[in-house]
Amino acid sequence: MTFDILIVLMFLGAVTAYLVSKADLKAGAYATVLFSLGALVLLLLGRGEIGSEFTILFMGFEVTTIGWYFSGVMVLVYAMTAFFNSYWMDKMIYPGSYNFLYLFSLGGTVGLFFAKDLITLFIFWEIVVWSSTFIVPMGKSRRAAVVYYTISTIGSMATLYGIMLLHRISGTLDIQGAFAPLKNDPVLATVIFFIFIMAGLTKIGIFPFHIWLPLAHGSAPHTFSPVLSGGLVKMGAFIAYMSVGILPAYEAFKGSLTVMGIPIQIYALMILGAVSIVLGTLMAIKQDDAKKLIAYSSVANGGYILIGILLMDQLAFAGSMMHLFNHAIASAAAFLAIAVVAHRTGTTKISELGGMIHRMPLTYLTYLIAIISLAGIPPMGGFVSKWLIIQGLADQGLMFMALAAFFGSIGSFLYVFRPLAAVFLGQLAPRHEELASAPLLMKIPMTILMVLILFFGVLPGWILGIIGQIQVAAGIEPVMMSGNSILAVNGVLNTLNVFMVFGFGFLIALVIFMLMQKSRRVGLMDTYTSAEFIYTPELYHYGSAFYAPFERLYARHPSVEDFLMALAYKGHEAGLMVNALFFSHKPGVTVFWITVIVAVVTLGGVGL
Amino acid sequence: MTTNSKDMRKTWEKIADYFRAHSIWMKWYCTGCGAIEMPPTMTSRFDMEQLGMGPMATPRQADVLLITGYLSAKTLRRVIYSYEQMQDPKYVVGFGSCTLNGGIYFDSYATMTRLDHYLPVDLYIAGCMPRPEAIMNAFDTLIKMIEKGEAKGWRHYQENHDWYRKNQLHSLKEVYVKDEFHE
Amino acid sequence: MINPVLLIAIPLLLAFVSILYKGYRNNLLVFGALVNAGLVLTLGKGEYLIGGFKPPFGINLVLDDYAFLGLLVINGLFLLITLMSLDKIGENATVLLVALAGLNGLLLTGDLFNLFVFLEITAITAYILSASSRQYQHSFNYLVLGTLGSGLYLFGLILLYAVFGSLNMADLSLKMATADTSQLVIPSLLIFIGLGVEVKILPFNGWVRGVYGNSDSLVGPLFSAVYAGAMLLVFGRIFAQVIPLGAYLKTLLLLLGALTLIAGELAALSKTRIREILLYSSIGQSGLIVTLFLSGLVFPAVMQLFNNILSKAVLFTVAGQMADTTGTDDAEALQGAFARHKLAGVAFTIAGLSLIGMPLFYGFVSKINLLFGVFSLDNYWLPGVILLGTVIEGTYLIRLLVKLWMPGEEGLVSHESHATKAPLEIQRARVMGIVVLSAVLLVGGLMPGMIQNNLSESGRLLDETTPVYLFDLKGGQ
Amino acid sequence: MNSMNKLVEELKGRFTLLEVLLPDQQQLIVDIDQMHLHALLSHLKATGFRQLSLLTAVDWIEENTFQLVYIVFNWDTGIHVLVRTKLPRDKAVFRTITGIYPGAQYYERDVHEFFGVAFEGNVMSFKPLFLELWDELPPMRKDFDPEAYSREKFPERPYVPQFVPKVEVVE
Amino acid sequence: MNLMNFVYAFLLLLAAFVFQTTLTGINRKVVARLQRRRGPRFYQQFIDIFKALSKGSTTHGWVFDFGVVMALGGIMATAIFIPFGPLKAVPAMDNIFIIAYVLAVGMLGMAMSASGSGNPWASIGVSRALTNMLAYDIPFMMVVFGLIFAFDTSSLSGLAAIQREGGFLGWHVIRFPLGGIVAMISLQGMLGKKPFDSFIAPAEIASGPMVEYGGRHLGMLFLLHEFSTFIEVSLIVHLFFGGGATVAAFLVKYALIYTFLNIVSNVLPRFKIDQAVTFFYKVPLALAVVQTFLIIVVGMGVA
Repeated sequence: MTFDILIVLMFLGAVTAYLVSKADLKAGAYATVLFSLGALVLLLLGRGEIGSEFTILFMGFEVTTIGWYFSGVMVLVYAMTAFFNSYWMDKMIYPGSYNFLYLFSLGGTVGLFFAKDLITLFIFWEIVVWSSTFIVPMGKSRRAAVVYYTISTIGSMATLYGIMLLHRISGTLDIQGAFAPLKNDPVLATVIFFIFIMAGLTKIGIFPFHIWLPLAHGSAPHTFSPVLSGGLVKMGAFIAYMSVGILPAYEAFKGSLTVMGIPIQIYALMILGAVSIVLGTLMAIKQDDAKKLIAYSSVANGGYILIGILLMDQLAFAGSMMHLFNHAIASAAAFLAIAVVAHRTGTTKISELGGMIHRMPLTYLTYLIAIISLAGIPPMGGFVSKWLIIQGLADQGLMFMALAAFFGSIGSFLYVFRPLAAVFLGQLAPRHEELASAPLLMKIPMTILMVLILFFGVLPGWILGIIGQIQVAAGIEPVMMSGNSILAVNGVLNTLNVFMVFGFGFLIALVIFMLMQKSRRVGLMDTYTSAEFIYTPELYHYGSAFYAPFERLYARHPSVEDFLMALAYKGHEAGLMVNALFFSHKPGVTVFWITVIVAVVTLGGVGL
Repeated sequence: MTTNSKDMRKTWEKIADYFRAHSIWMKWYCTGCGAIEMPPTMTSRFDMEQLGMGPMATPRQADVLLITGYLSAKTLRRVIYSYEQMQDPKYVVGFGSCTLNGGIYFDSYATMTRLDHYLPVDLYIAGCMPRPEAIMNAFDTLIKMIEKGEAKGWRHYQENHDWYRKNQLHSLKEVYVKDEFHE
Repeated sequence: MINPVLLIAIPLLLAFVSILYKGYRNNLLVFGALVNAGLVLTLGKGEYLIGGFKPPFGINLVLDDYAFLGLLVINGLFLLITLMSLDKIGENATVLLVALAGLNGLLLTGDLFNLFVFLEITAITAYILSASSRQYQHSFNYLVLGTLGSGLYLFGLILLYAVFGSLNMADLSLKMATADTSQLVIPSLLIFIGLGVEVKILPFNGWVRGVYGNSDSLVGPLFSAVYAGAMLLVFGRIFAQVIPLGAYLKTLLLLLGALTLIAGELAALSKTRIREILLYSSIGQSGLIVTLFLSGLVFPAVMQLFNNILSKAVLFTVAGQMADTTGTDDAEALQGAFARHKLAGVAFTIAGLSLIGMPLFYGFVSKINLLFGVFSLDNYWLPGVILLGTVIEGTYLIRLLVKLWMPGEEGLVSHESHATKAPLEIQRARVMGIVVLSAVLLVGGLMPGMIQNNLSESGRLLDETTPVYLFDLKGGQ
Repeated sequence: MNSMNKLVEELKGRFTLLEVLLPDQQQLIVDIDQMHLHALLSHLKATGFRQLSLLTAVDWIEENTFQLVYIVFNWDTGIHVLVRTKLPRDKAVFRTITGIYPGAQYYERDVHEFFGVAFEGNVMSFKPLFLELWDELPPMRKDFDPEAYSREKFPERPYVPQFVPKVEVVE
Repeated sequence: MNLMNFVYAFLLLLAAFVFQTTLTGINRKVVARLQRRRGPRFYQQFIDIFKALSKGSTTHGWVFDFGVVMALGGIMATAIFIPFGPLKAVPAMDNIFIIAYVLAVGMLGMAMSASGSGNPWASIGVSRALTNMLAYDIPFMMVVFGLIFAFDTSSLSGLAAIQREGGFLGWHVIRFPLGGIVAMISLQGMLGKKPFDSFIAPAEIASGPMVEYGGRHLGMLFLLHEFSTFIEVSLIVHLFFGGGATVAAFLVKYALIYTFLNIVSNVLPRFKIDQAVTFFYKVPLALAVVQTFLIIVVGMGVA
């Protein structure tokens, strides 16, 4: 019962937020906070009603565990980011409609995960697409919104074609029922598999369709990028799950050629996932804008999630499901930290910032814990999910996927560290001397996210329990947990032990540190400069071209972006050609074409 | 160098001094012609590493500052800046007659004539430039001094810092200068 | 029962009266439109004879669900558009009245030759109205092509009459069903070309760019919504009910329609002037509707038609108004125009999104319906083309909407100060008009069942066998 | 040797040279009045003396003059020409030659710092080059006594005999 | 994880520290003898560490201190996971991936505090260290991945036990020679030994990340270096040289490998960082991929 209230509440919330912000903008922003928190509470309360069905207007819904999990992640990200809206009210051109669209897209995402039939799924999918399309341009670039919309609509139209084809074959639109008959028809299953997953690929930002991610996340309003990268990317994962979990991919492709034990169709997509990991990492290392950097890291992590979901086995699937959650809160926390920096200094360019830790220590801590989880370093959550994915890969012996996974995880140390060193540490420029730290309302979500990342890093039991239920529902054996250690085929991970041992080590180091004399506090400029006297902190901060020697190695890399832009321009030229051929202002041209048509029909029509 | 007979150091200090004596890292600031004497003392014939000594890249990590030659005003400013960047129990060893009394440049308008006027020098090595044997002997003496706790130049610098500072300003007008190349 | 011929007679009568009393022209026009709109609601279905002659010889008016639906929308739109742009009418009131008569005639007539007469009447009023934009070269171009088209239509008509001896649609459809299709190739092709010109099928729509491109806020919506709607409905009646097409000719015409769709969308992609984008979009949409009629999916075609003309009415009104007041309709120059006209902007956005087929709007319901229909015919390439068309259409419309809403160069956060300084103002009446239209679209999208139910008996359009997807959306039918 | 003679003849023809010396095979010393110096230097540059090897000054305190010495070198013929001119010592002002030899900028700065000769037209020449915070007389002038400066600025170590270690003589 | 484990852990740390530091001292003597000079006393390394710890030091803020403590804590935690020959301080926690990633905690801690010192040389050093890690870690992980797939266990002691069954011939360095070579080269990179130590180049960037550490911080970093050497070398010993049936056997193998590597590193010049990356992505990566391919697809050497 609570879930239809939830969805309706969201859309009503959107309208009320709009009306309230008519009166006072700040109040409107706080309304978004209230409604998203309300949604979170409703979701947690409705935990027991998994399996119930309900309908709104003309759309049918069904609450499944995976739907509940996905919408839980989504609403959490929305709720945490909503706290930041009130600070951007004066910086946006249409703040009232921003609040409206914010809650509107939240309603869309939640509805999507509970859809019972494919048309409802598609309706809510499109709602999210067009509502987020109108938020992105409120940021720095209009082109980003158009590219974002084009690629999303390519994906969703392909999926719509898939839905219609499914309906034509199986006669029903119900999600569970529609995919059933594909089991014994591999050729058709392959076609539908590739068409239906398109929307997922475009939303996760897998290799050929990733170009919108840096554009949209990089230039969206600072308070919407966390939602874009933390939340909306997960919708794609839901579609990817549907096209592998609900569509019986593994049974349908039993007959087809297998590579390393994986059907060729699924392996092809896994290669795309691997390529997007490598590409995302390499491009992220290069970026100078912190937000673009984290956007590319979302591409890389999207690759992890896709590979995990496609494997549909005990470990990698559980790993990707948990990585979904970890990446959502970690990249949301990272984006929020960057948003605080942008709120205070007005820029997110890494080379223009430095020494932020001295002005906003809590933001620094949030960013530190977020990137530890993003990079998959214990004791944070990211480590558990990456460990599971790698164990899954090792179990099946997929070496090339493993190569990309290793490159991605080690590479992530590089690109997560770049903003840490160049934005938060290093020299503080005089112009940033008197910056205030993060306002109170921003501190709340950051602390909550920090606690969550740390908690689920040390005690992932609760999350893995839910994921186990999802796996049982999807028909694969769930990931085993005994006490607090996760049992994988070839290894055991006890996150509590890891944390305790890490604490023990930290304790010994602290004792060693405390034993010695107190050390003398020295200013940041008093460092070894081979005895030269330097007085300008800005020049003395190493922020730009952080990995120059490494970037030089792949400076001239082929970019799919130019290829797709060229393709778009070809469309533009085709339009001009059509214009020239048929729409000249001389009637003679039209007469000429009439004679051609008549000739074609009469001569050709003889045989009719 | 006054040697006080009774030993006021605590036992812990004694142990620490034993370690400090047998592992001295040097910041060899090649200020003058003496620097060329350092390689022979490090390489196979004399090998100062057997005394536990080795070169270190930055003053932060170093214990002993070797002034290996004449000091012009500009160089002295940098030497003082480096000296202050070194960590406590630090020692200074002056090589050659230029650090003692200005050597052959005693009458130059730019060269210092008495190093310990500006920095607390624990040990001077006479010679224009001392050969590796003399340097090894000096290091041996330095080790014995540290062991006995006599190398307290750094404490002397801390206690009458203003005296040293007055002398430095008298000769150099300013220690921390701004030069056009770093604006 | 009131005879529907009044729908044609009253406007003609008022037209002549308005010539006599020049002062009251506009009031007469409004009165005529009001009467027509009111009259349509009271009509009963059935067949009406004119002058007492039996059908095969005399002319009869057929008022079935299809015609009723058409009349309702066309008259409603005509009334709304005239009310919106009263200040732009000038001395065209009489012409508009005649046009109203012609349009109603087109939808009602059951006789092909009578259809030709009304076609000529409407075409003439169109030529006169297109001249109001002072671009006489385009009007001349439109005149030449229009007459050529109706000439070919007449020629096709003559061939039919020579072969079957009758011009009554119902009678002809019975005879044609049994006739040898090879005989029908030439006449059906000629009729297709004749109507193709008016219905803006690709090779025959050379005139569209000039006429639509320079229309003001009265002529624009009138042409793109009312005229286009009527012509498409006539096309639908002939090619879905009357003329059975041979397999070869049908695929060729389908290809032509699909080509129109893709060409229209691509051309729109390459344009920056708002009205040019919209005119190519309407070409693309009419290509889509023609293919649906040709493949026999009448009900989805009609739904898509209404979606198209309702949104085009809104879009062209706003575009025309922009061009009239600011002198330019280039999207770049008008960036951020909606910053100060939020209500008009919202209506424009709703119309645009409905045109693309976004959920919560009527366009979505019609898109899903037509896709179901096309898939039911086991035709797998056409939906591909349609969806590709939707993608392209979505791109350029979103690009236009984003440009008009959020001003500012790349790399700068968009702000009101970057908005265009052009003196754009949209009158109260127009804003009310487009808000009503967009409300219809929004309601149609939210409650598709409601529209379906009261039109349900019209769902059995033209009593032909193709299953109509009433698509009550309750989890699929 | 003939190229040297040709050069000397040519220079004599063009300019009124105060003195011409041939101290070595490939070297030529030319004295000229300060007014014609620039003309001579630009002529030499045009005829292949591309490099200005040195610009320095000599302090003739008795004659109360500064003598500026320009050494230019011709890479093709390998000939050094040493152009000298005299300046009054008390108001030592001269025009810069950076127009002819851009490289002279730092030489002029050096000469200004150590001798006090001002070079108009080369704004850089008034900035300090080597000596930091120097506010005494330019040190290279003969009327500056470095030893006195050193004794005043840098305190001496008093010479105390006991500093000499007693050496026991061992039979 | 009861109290006894913590006591074992502390003893393991102590043993590792003492053993590794003496070994370093001996190696400094070996290197000296290579250069035909006497070289320091074998316990010189102890003296150096305790001297550094006894000195005072300067700090640049709380992140500078916190980073060093976190780094040393992380590295000590990793060392606790490593089985000391047959003895394991913490049961069932010697999973290779856990060790690889907990090692990263130490690296991140040091990198964070180095950048926190404000000295650009430290940041340059750190960026080189991370690039270096990206270079040497990928081939190593590939080979390890092959081993895990082959023997279905990713625990060090498990793999060591499997090798010991076949006696000397059972060692992975014999059964998977290519993997052994790659591991040795990657170990060279891990330890930051001569060819791949561009990130602590004394002359070029004033010893990179270590530029601002003096006295106590420097002492802790020396400890960190000792422990990380212990971790990395014992990782290779367990994976490729059959671990240790007894502690003595383990320590002997460990000493031999470490000294061999030290000798090799002393005759090699120093790579520029992009040369190191291109080197690692040419030969070792190719070898690793071939080796893994052989293991997984062909199954050679696994039987």
